[in-house]
Amino acid sequence: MSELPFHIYPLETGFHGPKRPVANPDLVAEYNYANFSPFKNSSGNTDEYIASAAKEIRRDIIRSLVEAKSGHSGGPLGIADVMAVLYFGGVMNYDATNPWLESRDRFVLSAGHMAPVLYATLANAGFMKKEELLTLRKLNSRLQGHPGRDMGLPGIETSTGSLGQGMGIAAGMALADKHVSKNGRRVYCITGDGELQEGEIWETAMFASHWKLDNFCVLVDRNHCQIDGRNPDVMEVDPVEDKWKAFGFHTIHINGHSISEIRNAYKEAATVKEKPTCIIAETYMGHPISFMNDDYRWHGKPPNKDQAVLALAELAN
Amino acid sequence: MSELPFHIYPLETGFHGPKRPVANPDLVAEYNYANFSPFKNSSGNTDEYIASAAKEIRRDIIRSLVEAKSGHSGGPLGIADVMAVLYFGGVMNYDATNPWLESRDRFVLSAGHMAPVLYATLANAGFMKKEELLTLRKLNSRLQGHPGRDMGLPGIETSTGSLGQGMGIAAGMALADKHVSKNGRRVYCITGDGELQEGEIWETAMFASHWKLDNFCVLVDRNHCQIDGRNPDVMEVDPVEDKWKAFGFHTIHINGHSISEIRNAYKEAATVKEKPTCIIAETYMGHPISFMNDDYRWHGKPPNKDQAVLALAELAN
Amino acid sequence: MTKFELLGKKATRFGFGEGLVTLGERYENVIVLGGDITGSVMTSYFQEKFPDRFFSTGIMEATATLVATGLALSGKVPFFASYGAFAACRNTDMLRISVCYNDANVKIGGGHAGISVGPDGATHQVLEEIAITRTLPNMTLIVPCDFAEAKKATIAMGEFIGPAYIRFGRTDTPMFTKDDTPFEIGKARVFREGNDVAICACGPMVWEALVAAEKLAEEGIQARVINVSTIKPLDNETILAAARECGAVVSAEEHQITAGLGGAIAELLVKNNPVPMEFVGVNDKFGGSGDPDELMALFGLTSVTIIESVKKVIARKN
Amino acid sequence: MTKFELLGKKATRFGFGEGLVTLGERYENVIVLGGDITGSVMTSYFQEKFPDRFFSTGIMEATATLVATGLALSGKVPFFASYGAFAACRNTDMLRISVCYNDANVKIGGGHAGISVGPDGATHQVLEEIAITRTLPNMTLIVPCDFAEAKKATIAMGEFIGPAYIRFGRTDTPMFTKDDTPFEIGKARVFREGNDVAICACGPMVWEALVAAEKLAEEGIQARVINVSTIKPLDNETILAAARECGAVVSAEEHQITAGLGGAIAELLVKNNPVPMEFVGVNDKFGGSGDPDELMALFGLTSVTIIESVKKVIARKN
Ligand SMILES: Cc1ncc(C[n+]2csc(CCOP(=O)(O)OP(=O)(O)O)c2C)c(N)n1
Ligand SMILES: Cc1ncc(C[n+]2csc(CCOP(=O)(O)OP(=O)(O)O)c2C)c(N)n1
Ligand SMILES: [Mg+2]
Ligand SMILES: [Mg+2]
Repeated sequence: MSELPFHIYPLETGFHGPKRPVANPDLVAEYNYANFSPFKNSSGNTDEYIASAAKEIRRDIIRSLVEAKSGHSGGPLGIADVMAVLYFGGVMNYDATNPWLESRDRFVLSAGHMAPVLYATLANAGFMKKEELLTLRKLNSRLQGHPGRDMGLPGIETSTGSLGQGMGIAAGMALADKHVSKNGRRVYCITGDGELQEGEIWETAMFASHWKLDNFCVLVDRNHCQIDGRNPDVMEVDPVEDKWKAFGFHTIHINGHSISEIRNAYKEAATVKEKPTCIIAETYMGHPISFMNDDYRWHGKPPNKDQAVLALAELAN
Repeated sequence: MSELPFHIYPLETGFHGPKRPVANPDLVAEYNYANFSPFKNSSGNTDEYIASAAKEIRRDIIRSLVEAKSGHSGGPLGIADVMAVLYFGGVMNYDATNPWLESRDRFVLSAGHMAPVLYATLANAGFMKKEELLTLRKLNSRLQGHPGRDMGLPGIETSTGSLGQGMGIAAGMALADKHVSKNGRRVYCITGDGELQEGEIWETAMFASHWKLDNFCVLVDRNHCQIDGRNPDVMEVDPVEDKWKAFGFHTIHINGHSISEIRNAYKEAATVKEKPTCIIAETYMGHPISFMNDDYRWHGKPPNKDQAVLALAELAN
Repeated sequence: MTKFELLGKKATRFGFGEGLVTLGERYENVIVLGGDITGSVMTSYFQEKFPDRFFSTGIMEATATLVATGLALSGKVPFFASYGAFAACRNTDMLRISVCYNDANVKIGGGHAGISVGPDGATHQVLEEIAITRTLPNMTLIVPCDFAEAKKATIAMGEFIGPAYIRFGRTDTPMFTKDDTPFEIGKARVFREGNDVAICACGPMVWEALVAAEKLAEEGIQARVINVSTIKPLDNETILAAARECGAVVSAEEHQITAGLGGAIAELLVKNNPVPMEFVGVNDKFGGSGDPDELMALFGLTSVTIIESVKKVIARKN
Repeated sequence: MTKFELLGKKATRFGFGEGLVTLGERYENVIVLGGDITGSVMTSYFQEKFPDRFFSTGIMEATATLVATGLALSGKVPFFASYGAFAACRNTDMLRISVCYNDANVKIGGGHAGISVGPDGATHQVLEEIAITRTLPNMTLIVPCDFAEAKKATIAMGEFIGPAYIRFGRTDTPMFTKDDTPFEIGKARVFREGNDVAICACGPMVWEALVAAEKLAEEGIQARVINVSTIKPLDNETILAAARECGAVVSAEEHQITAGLGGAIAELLVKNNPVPMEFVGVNDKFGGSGDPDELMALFGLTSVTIIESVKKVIARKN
């Protein structure tokens, strides 16, 4: 018996015309991107090291968004600490120099609109040149408004952008790893809390616990905000933890801006057997930028030039 | 400010050609349908009276299915006691002689494949001549395989058959009644337990509790069976009650074959404020027919002639 | 016939939003359901004026469609709006069985139509929902050409009884129809006379067609421009008359050419009067990020492509 | 060319089920997802032989499609099958964004196609999914004509890389192709020669077309019968050759005539060689309960209607 051939990564069917966008050279110089060397991924890294990575991720989110002139600020800034732990705290197993390595753990950003934080994290991990961040949302950029697998960007495992879908794809990957390939890979997924209103989230939760996917770890970005307002004003999602418990998940409720709590949560998740884990991370949208923090109106807005200057100043070491 | 005109009931667009099917006259005679007089709907009815109605509903399910030669036996037989209480225990407010009366409570069978029990109940309540039950699933019958509003059958509020949809429609009716018309109408809905695997059930649950639809009462036919087997062998749905609680419902867990427990549950539901209610009714698929009881293989099968004779014998007073 | 002039630019979604307000003022049983992008599909206008008749559903397009069905079956006239990618694709089964099979008086607004959405990229640029909605029995499908028509169409679909879907865009596009420009569900309008070729367009492509026609006139080609703002039911009479009198047709839509407006017209033509036809639209591809104008040019959704197609199809006239 | 004979009757769903088993025997990375109707869409065959590679999803067609996507992105070749009403409509957004935009190697089996489903009624009789799936970029759409072809098509779609959807039926329909009848994705086959008219059919309507052709031959009309078993990508060459040589086309499908196989052919014809065409299919209506033969006759999905349409279209030749 043989294996059917398949071609998965990288896929490069998405280019609409030959020209790729180029980053503004003045900004590349200003941000000193040329001399940047990637952060390391190790469980030995100190919380301070990871916090510094998170700060740099946030700076890059601001830089890419102000240049893009459209896109989502709030969610990406709020989840930066979690992303820093995933990629630089030794949680996820990957090799940025060999991005499609079979043995890599998988990461799926189910809330695809948070793409800027994923791109910034990948750049800071060395999956791409940092200057490419300045092509966000431009024609033919590998950095699409929502992650597009068709652009072949290393580290993008799947297209997302329609809420509620990424988690199901991630569960499918976890199923393949645990019950088919039995390869020990783990699958990490991040969803928004407004995203929990989509029924596919609960279908997938039921599916993942039925199949005992203990290699599957979902983190909910619990910022209590969505586009039209705070969750309870749009559609109440609480009690969030009870829901996940009732759907068979092991749950961990943490402060999503505490590097140590995030690290411990992912450590704990890795030890849970026969159950998938859901980490509910309390965050603030737009954190820690003073004029964005906990304000839903920053869900889908980029900073303008002045706001970017202020934000970057607040993020200076 | 005026009201936009609308035409809702009855809709009669579904007939494919003029001829309506006719019931087999021998059977009409054999079942003595001509002399039948409908059961009454009253909270004063005794449990025995309601039980006798349930038994007659079950007989009619068998009679219509054996004549149809296709259709679902298990679910309909299992939920007959609940249907009898709804229609003959004074729970639902309706007038079979004036079926589209504005003030009527609404009933939605979300698990549309259970249509035979709905038709049998409606006939026993006087919404149609009993002999029409013998036209089930035949060309141009008002008794479609799954409820079809386009056939204009009195008592059919909406088409159902795609699992997970009816409950959302019912919630929309409850929203109209509680928050728009403020008319005091109540909306009753029945779902299957396999149906709980569809995400729209949980979307609707979240929606109904967000809008505090205390005029909305869902009953889950908890027979632990679906087409391919028992729920846990196909897709685990437990802990069912925890799920509904976590989604903001008042829950009542009962024996779905105890007339008194069903009556009390619906009484309790009517008193709950600011929350929708979910009654989890433990039932047996195919109950009480000896060779069907609790056997998932009867989900979608009709009895053959011999089996029908046996079943009707078991259901004789 | 008076020539259409450019009156400025405004997205069709604003016409939808204003139309809802007019309906709300006129009729007490008009209800709006919001899907957490109310400020983007402009149901926010209705929400501000009629908070008691606006209900937030959160992000659950399938259930919002079902709730709308329940409202309709209770005598209300519910509108649910989201991006077309979710208002036509996330809830297709609901549209088919609960809305259309029920023949329920549900109105769906689908925004972010086409690649003119821009930087959000392919996921949000819906190019398939004309095909999806027009194949459903009992469905009425409207694609207004500009702001003013979007407003009229929204009011008309509310006053009309039956399932209906309206498609509108995110980006500001030319305004060229006026308050007195007639609109009627099921009626396609000739916006420019001509007998050499008929350009049947919908949405913002109608303006592109008018621009193309002007340029073609300079070369002595008189193009008839038809605004097919109702795609289902299609105005067979007007389109067949054009086919008969012009002998060639070009369709133009911000949608896959597979099974869209062009497909509807092709079905009509071969069944009644087979004349050569060319299709302007997206050629079986997904969109991508970029700014709207760049994308429209790159995907060939401009007067330039229409002109090329017109010349191609005229050359094919025996 | 050898004449096709009736070899008995068997539903195409059994061919799908057997094809899956063959794939399972050949390839260890073929996976099947069951949606609680496995005994009806015949994924039960695979389940019995390869329980370790069969995963039950319960009743959640949207998520099953997403899980299949995840499996595909992990190097598996997943098949998910349900009734077409749910395998193409309940998960349309998932097919569009997760499967097709991802270009994920996901295979969907859609059963209970058409009104030949019978007594279950309209909800289960899907007549719209050809339109829905063919408008999606990157999608391949196969509609086998009988049991043997369904088996070949299933194996072929497994061995081919890319998103694919196969449509099959519940009710026993004529078997007439043999193990050695060639099948190739993207290739339409001429099943009967003739130059007076071309009947382009898919699914069980191919047999009806062959029956119609025999009757027409008695009246001196030689109809070419083409089995269009791949609707996307369409075999333009074979169909255009038929249009050129026959000068008239009739489409026959157990689907809405709006945007279905007929629509795909109409789009091809007007763009290349506009010839008269007639459509045999369901005319923008929902189905209903009844037994399959009654329904097929009532909805005009028989050789009788094909014969009428052939005469109509021949009369329309220049
Ligand atoms: C299926 C679907 N519906 C609607 C949208 C539009 N949308 C994008 S983000 C968003 C809000 C999501 O809220 P949440 O998950 O809490 O993310 P946050 O606002 O916190 O970043 C919505 C409605 C979408 N992308 N997909
Ligand atoms: C959306 C959808 N998917 C699949 C089906 C096919 N189907 C009909 S009934 C059924 C099983 C439902 O199980 P449950 O709700 O427990 O009903 P029961 O078997 O107990 O009668 C399925 C899968 C359907 N009708 N709708
Ligand atoms: Mg949020
Ligand atoms: Mg059950």
